[in-house]
Amino acid sequence: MKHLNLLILGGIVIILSIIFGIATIKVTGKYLFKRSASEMLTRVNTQSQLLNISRAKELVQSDTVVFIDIRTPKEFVGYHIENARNIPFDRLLDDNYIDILENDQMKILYGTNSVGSNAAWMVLTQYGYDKLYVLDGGVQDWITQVETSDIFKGAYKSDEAPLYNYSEVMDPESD
Amino acid sequence: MGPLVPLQNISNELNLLIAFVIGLGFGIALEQAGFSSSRKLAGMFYGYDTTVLKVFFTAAITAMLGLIFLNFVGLIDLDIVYVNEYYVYSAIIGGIIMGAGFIIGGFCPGTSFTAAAIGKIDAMWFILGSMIGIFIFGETFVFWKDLYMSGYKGAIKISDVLGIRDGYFALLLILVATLMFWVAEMAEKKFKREDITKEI
Amino acid sequence: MPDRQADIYINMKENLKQPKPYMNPYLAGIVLGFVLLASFYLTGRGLGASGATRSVVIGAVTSVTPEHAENSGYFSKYLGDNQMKTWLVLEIAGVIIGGFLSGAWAGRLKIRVEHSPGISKRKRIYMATLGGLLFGFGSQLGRGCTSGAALTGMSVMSLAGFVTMMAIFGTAFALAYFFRKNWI
Amino acid sequence: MNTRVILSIILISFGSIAAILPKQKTSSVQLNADELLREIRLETNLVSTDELADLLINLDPGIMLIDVRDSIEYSKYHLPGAINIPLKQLLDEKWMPYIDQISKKNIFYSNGTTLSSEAWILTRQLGYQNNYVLYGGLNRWFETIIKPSHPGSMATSVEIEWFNKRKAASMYFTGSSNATDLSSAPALPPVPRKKKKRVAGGCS
Repeated sequence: MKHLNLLILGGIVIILSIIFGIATIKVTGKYLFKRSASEMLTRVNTQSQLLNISRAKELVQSDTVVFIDIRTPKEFVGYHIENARNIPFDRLLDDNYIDILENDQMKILYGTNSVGSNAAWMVLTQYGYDKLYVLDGGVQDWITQVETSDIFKGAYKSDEAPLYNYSEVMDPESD
Repeated sequence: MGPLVPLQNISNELNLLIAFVIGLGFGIALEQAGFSSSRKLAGMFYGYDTTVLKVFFTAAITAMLGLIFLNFVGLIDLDIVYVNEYYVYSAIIGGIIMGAGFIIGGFCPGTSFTAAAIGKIDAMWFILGSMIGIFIFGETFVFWKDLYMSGYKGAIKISDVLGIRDGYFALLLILVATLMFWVAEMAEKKFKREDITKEI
Repeated sequence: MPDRQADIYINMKENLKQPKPYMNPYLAGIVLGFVLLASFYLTGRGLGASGATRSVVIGAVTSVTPEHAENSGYFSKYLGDNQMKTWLVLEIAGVIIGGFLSGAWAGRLKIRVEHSPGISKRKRIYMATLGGLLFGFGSQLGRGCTSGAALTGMSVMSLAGFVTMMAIFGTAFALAYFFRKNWI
Repeated sequence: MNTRVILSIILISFGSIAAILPKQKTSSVQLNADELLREIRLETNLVSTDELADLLINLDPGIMLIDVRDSIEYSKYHLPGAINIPLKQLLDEKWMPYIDQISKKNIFYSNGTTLSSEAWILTRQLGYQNNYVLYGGLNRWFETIIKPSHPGSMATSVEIEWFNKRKAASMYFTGSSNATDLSSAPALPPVPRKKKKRVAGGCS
């Protein structure tokens, strides 16, 4: 019995050694960031990546602009902006799409709203891609602003626009 | 890159299956170690059987080293692994109450389940008792709430407190543990009780 | 020679009745450590036990008086869709089946109350219930029991794990003298 | 040799290897675009307004609200107990003890989700953790918690329940007595600039 224990112990040690052996084969880093956080912060502060819908509408027919839909393929099939290409958000960095992203054209990312596409913009810019823009408001606002007839057109509101006068709601007696 | 469940989008059903399989391993390890016997567990505190100490520290050290190596290989992201949050007073007072429960009841929750599985009636009563204990805690939570929440220190690691690297701390713990194993085996010889060790 | 053969035969019969010996504690510790490591690698969390008991308690309370569970400051924190389908409950189901299989393999299955000759069965059961009560209470206050807080906490080098572990074993050692009749 | 001696030798040698292994790579080095993308997709960084309401009502000591809007907007209105770190100054040295720390769960918020998630991505790129984003920001906070709208007569019992819960929370936050002592200026976090952990699940 004692010898059996020693045998098992030895086996475990060998397994651990093999694991340690693999440890020395270091996986080289892929997808490393190419822009630093402070560089990103200056870009974020200008908010110049946000493209409003009326500007984007003018660019739809242009050959030098490509729209990138980051929603799921199912949503893409359901509705998408004319001539848009589909790159689902979780596969942004796939090799299949490199040709679209590395292209020198102006690229406009859009999603359901601008939150997801803005995140996509940040990841791709950190990773080193250029000439990327975000459609402010996303498909939701695109439909109300562009596709629907004039009667349904709502006033455009950016994601960061306050919907309420917060302090007044909290303290109605103040004025 | 692990841990797999939070990082690789594993479905809930598979996660529960993993839970079951890990539980199987846990149960077999506990039973094989002899933790299904309350007298073997309590032997720790009288020196006649120090299995608890040996198993407990060997397991913790094995897992600790395993985590360090897996992290080095890049197989596991230690920042996602759960680290218990430290609430000073509830940890100490809870620990003291559990210690009293351990010496009186002779089990801890995990071992009571394996003991009940092989037909120990006292273990079944222990489980019933712990259910009552949890129920009492839940019902009287208003009285303990302040204590439960006080002294929050965050999910803090002992190596951070000591200001040393994880690896150094692991080595330190191993040295302490080997010393304790040696003392434990001496104690087992000194306090040996044939009559008890044959029964359990 | 025949005598010796008979001896061996008798020994074999004895061996069949005797349960198999326990695993070497160090080896058992390594096996347990690997189970724990597998749990970390697969799920990012360690092992636990008292959480499953709590799920059962909450499930019971909810089925009797749902409003009460909802209003309870503590139980309401853990109310989910199905208390019996949580990670820890499944894990403990595995523990019970694993313990049973291992006990069956080693020939340790036997319905009995294990107690020292110093105390009666009845007293042992009282003690076990009282111990369980304290352990259940303490595990909720201390956010985990020996497996969840102490063992798992130690292997991720959590300060909370070490403090809980030392509090448990320190108290048990300190009180050992008063309960020696129960165990020796 | 007995098992203990062998085990001791093995453990000590492995321990020595563990001790001489290079310092574990911090996430700032390890994190790459692929992993960041996955974290965003899994949405583990999002905190819903209902979760936040629960945390605030329970006076959870483990959270720190960070308003990333500019100081004018902050001075007009901010959530109880929130501190102001305008996004423009996010990476200033003086804010490091707040955004790179181990003791509290930071929740970034702005009017919507854009600015706060930008702040989160920037801190995550640097490898800091313990930071979260209030999904929907103040707009959603007011929509769901402060001025919850009744789900209507066709609502299911679950929806009604949600509404009642939110209504109760709304009473709590608009009641003047609580608002004053909650909004006192929070102190600096006690443990600055250390690596910290993300919670993945409890075992208690």
